[in-house]
Amino acid sequence: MSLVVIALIVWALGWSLNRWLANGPYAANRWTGLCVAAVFGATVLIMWELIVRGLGVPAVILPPPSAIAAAFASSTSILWADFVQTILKGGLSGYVIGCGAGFAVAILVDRYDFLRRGLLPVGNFMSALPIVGTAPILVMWYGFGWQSKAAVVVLMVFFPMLVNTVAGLRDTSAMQRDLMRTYGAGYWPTLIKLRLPAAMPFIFNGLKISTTLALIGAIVAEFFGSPTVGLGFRISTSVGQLALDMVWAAIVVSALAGSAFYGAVAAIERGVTFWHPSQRGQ
Amino acid sequence: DAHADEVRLQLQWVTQAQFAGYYVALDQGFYEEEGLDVTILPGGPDIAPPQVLAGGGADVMLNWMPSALAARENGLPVVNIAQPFKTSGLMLTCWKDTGITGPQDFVGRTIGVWFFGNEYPFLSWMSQEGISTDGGEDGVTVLKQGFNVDPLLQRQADCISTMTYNEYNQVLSSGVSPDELVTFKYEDMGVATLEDGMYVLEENLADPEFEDKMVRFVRASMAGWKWAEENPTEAAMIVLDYDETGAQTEEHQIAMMEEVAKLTAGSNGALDEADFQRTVDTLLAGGSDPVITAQPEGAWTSAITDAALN
Amino acid sequence: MTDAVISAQHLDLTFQTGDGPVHALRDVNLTIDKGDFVSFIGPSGCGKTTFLRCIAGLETPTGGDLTVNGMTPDEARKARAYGYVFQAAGLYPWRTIGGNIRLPLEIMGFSKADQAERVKRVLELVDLAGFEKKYPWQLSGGMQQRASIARALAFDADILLMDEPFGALDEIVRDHLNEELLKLWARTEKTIGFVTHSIPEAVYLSTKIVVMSPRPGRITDVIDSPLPRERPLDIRDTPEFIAIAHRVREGLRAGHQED
Amino acid sequence: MTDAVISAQHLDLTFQTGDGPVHALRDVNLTIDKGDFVSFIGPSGCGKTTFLRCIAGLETPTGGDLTVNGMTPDEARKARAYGYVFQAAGLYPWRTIGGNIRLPLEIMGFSKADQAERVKRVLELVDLAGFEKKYPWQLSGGMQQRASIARALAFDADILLMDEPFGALDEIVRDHLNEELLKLWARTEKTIGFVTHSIPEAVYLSTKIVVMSPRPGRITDVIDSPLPRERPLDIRDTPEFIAIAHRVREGLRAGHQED
Amino acid sequence: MKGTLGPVLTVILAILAIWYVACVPMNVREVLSAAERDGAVVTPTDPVERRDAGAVGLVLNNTAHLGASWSLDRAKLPAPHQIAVELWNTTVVEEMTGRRGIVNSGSLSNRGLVYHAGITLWATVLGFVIGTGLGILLAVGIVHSRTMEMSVMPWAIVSQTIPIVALAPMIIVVLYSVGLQGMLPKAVISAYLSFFPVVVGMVKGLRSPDQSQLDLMHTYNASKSAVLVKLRLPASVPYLFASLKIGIAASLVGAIVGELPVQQGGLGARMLAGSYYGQTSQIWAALIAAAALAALLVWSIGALERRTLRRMGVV
Ligand SMILES: Nc1ncnc2c1ncn2[C@@H]1O[C@H](COP(=O)(O)OP(=O)(O)OP(=O)(O)O)[C@@H](O)[C@H]1O
Ligand SMILES: Nc1ncnc2c1ncn2[C@@H]1O[C@H](COP(=O)(O)OP(=O)(O)OP(=O)(O)O)[C@@H](O)[C@H]1O
Ligand SMILES: Cc1ncc(C[n+]2csc(CCO)c2C)c(N)n1
Ligand SMILES: [Mg+2]
Ligand SMILES: [Mg+2]
Repeated sequence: MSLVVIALIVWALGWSLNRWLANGPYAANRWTGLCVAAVFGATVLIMWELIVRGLGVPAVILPPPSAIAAAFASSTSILWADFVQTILKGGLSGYVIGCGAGFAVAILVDRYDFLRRGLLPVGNFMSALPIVGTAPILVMWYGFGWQSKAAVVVLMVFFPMLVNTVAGLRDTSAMQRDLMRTYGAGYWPTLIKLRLPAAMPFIFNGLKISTTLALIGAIVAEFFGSPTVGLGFRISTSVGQLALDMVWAAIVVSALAGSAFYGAVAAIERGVTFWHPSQRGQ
Repeated sequence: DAHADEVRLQLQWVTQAQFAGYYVALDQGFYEEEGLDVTILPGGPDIAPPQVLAGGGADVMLNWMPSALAARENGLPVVNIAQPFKTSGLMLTCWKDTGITGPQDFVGRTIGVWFFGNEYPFLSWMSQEGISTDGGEDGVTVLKQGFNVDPLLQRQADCISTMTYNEYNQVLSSGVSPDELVTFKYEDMGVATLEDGMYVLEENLADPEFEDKMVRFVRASMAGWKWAEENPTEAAMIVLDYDETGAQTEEHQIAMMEEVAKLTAGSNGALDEADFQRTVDTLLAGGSDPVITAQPEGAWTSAITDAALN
Repeated sequence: MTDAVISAQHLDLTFQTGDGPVHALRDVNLTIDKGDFVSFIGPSGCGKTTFLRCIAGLETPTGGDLTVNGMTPDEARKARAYGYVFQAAGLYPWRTIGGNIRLPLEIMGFSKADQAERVKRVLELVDLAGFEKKYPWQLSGGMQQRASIARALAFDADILLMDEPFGALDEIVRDHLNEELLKLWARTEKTIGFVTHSIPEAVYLSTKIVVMSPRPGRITDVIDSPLPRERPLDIRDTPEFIAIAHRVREGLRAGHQED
Repeated sequence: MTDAVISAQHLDLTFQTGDGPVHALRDVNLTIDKGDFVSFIGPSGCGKTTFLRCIAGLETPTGGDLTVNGMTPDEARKARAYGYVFQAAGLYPWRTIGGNIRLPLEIMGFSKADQAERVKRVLELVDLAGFEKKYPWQLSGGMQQRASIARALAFDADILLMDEPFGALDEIVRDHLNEELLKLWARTEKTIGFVTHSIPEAVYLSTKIVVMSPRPGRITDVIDSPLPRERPLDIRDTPEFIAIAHRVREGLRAGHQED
Repeated sequence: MKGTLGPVLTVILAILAIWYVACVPMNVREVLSAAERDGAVVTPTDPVERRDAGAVGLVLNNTAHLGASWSLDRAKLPAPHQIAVELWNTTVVEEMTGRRGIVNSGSLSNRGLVYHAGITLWATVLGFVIGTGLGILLAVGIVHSRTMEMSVMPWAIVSQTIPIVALAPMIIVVLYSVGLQGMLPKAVISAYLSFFPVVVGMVKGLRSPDQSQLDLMHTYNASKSAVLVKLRLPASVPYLFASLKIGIAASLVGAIVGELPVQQGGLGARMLAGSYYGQTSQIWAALIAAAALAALLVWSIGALERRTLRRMGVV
């Protein structure tokens, strides 16, 4: 019980430190944001550790962070193989194919208004198909390997990408389009010189949403059949073996990979859409 | 009545005739007669009964012994209090046209296996046969099999795990004739492990009140099983009544009940020490990567069944 | 009418909208000669923009005749007969100032060398040499507007159409740009169509002031300016200037009172 | 200085920004008497808005003294000493015109009956009676701006601060609103601080014109207008008017040339 | 809305046509195996060879034996009409004639989709309400406290990379252990999924008033709560609804995911049962029911949005 009290004290300390950081003299510093988030994260971890120990929560229900860290450290090679299988093979290839297809179809849909009016509502309906239903079907179609995971990811990211790109391609002001018309510019110059650049913020929005979807899709699809490697396989098998520390280690891998993936796309976005007001602010 | 003792039973799979005994006991009032108010919690994919037990979500769970013993080694002291299933229903089912005739032919093949704590019998078997399961050229490629027999039908695997009472029937009912298949029952291969035992937490057993409750529970459950063996059709219908998903079919459940009856037939609920030892030996024989590393102590008790059955 | 660069006869335009038709232009007759600087002034919604867009071939009249350089406006547009400057600078933010000015040149297929040369020349013309590599948002509003004029000048069309190009700028900057625009006009001898809300601006710049009134949009007065072509800024305090301004204001007020 | 409603002495304000400090106001000295109509004019970025915001207690000066009704600006703000009108009407689109005018009254805790009475009165004052139930988007820009003035008048502060209230409107509507504003000022005898970009507007409205220049923002000229309080619109064509306008323009130009 | 009906119908017809055609190669191996069992001679005769042969090649070599492509029981890809029949049977027919149908038993049949859609719907709505409520509260906190924003916001983003869907079974077991059963565990997963879009949208919405709108409040010396009630909340309504539409769809996914491990009814359980018994048309029917439910929910939010915005006068 005393551990729980300590946990509450840690919380109070962490929070007041953050208050000071966020509102004090260093508030404007670039690194303060990172610090505050790190302090918050550390506080939560310490509290977790203390409360789990203090209340004697069984390790098969919720292991303490120290045990998770230990499991992570001692199984790096297994987790690396899982990472390669799920994220690189399943997730990334699906992401590339799905986003690419979404983009290409968006261009088509944008070109032919008939398609836009016909495809978008139907696509909207189909995007509501939950993956937990489609994943078993795709595993049946594409086998147990990473291909079926990629297929699930393709299905998940296709529509967000399509919708965002279509919205982006239409996000030019009448004046910007008229300017092109005063030059007597046809479809392709207008697309390449105006609409695509203008669509970039939307396209990247789609790409960013798709990162987390890709990750989740690839992992969840492994629940419906997989080879004996992969983050989803690891999570589900380790739950069955009551190796909860390993489950959480796999979750950490997925969170790290997801954050890195998201961060990478966001970094590219900053490079490509440097001109957009939302990027200029920072 | 209001004074009935509550017992929550965690199944290890969805409501089906595999668990007919318990539903019959519930439906026919056997539990009530013992003064028990029993709640049956259906399981499902990725629900780990030991975890539910550990979290206090259930009082008794059904589990395969390899999984239970592994949980014990992982620091969750579960104890077998009764073993209604005498015989193992687990087998590998292969296409005959792949040319597989025995375990020696598995090398280079793709085999579907249930994981989630159910992989231990297969891994033990393979290591006894000296076949690697790491997917190399000289070993078998293992797939984490989903919940159905599609991998076999789609020929994504050469062999898959099936239960005599369930998945095998599903293969047949999809139009495949038994002649097209080769089956390897773990029972016949000498690597059978005990399935569907009742387990409780060791610490709970220390409480005489709990122990008494379990005695009554096991007694009523076994009565349910015997009733089910004698009236398979009615038992199947009872199971159907309790199936909330409405997914089960009459025909399939009756067939399942008939097969399950064969597995429970040899048991009055008491665990046969020889069966236990055979299971443990199989698991210990796991070669480089045994499922359990030491002879388990106190992993089962006859106290409950002794009290229940006299 | 030998010199008529733009000629409108009985021009009519009705927009079909959800709330029924909007009669934006009615029976508009106007001739603009080569080298003219014509301002269009009128209250909001009187059809100034619409008329300019008709000339540019961006809007199709529903009645009457309109020729630009003797062609239909659409042909003229495809022949790249004019440069168009919008109210807001409307520079593409992902392109540098240089890149923005290069945009029409790329589309029209000028050679790389020619492009560079023209960009340099028009940047000097609008006094923005040295800003080629900057992005639009790094420049003040006035500089952006100059860049957009440069963009319209880069491919050397004979006609320059400007729709309230200085509407968003403050008076001082506006004065300055007006002066510059006059110089540029003198140097290049282009024909300019210029939409504005500001009476002093219209009077200061134009050789011809077209006063319009709304609902439906039509021309109520066309004033040929007696002011000399050479105009220092303080010409605005002269009686001639004030007299013209007065006439314009009266014309506007008359149009306004009707509704 | 008995009547000074607003008094600034050696006012200084420096913003700390990412790109280093911006000196927005330097050594600003000004006294505004009760009943004055004071216009602030100057090029973009000269600190007009900043000065008005200082008076309103929305910005804190980094040096010098500033009193409003003898209090600090912040005290004056809390005492609800002034009404503030922003450049855009800034009506809340989810409230009707009446609801928008009621907003300050709700916040300041006026009784329901009092609220209704005041809304009615100010709507009449700005000539919008009958529009209470309309939503802002159902009104023209000029009407919206009048509503926003009504909102600032509703709680009857003695001071009215207006930051380019008519900047977004066209000249004719603007003329009209200027006339109305003068009448309102005459009727209510409020003290008005008014920011504008337009020389004619400043000259037409004010009893005192404050000319400012940028980098750092300071006052370069304060002109006490000799024009009578009663001003028809065509006073703008009189020589006195033109003379003042000229002086203002020169003041502005001087400030501009420096940089 | 105007002018979409024609194109939508066209697209649907095109999809159906492609679907029917696709059934042939997708199902060709099962079709040929069945034909072979019935005594037909198919090429190649060896099923292992067939496994490795291309589907199109098989179709072309066995054109005479493809009749069963659209009527297989365990089709890899069931034909649209098979799904339609399944939908019809598990809704209308089951309720009208089934032993447990509403006609014979007075309550909805657990073999019918309506019953399961209902179960899923309630968990969805409950989770959605919880998630939305918490999301709005957190957004209000974030907007008012810099500390909260800087501490919580980055982790809220990281939390979205955790495959919560994969953890659903564990979460449910953990909730079991604190005594939560039935609808609530599903609702918790729903809430988790719908929470994030609401936070993001509401933070944006609560911050959407521009400086002059805030300054106006400041000139009235308005309290924080007055600013929240009279300015920030009304201004955030359009953002809220945009997030709610995403949130309710996410909520539905959460409920379905929560139903997988606990086979106690709901569309999720239905899908899994379909998969478990190889009843592909049952999966498809449940999938379509889920998508229709999602469409209905999003539409309802949209209708609510239109009504609210109209009441607020914002067109
Ligand atoms: N694309 C359009 N569809 C329907 N109505 C239009 C369209 N464009 C303009 N209008 C209407 O036509 C009339 C004239 O518009 P126009 O933009 O030409 O006015 P303007 O004189 O340029 O006004 P402003 O000074 O405000 O720019 C207005 O009533 C306007 O609402
Ligand atoms: N909050 C702020 N932070 C930093 N700099 C500011 C801030 N507000 C204004 N400034 C700077 O202070 C100077 C004066 O700005 P201010 O808005 O008062 O000018 P203004 O005269 O109102 O201009 P405009 O006519 O364009 O409205 C400008 O250089 C502006 O960029
Ligand atoms: C995820 C998961 N996969 C397999 C099993 C193994 N299993 C134990 S009993 C049973 C039913 C057989 O008809 C099955 C499949 C499980 N429990 N959970
Ligand atoms: Mg216009
Ligand atoms: Mg300003």
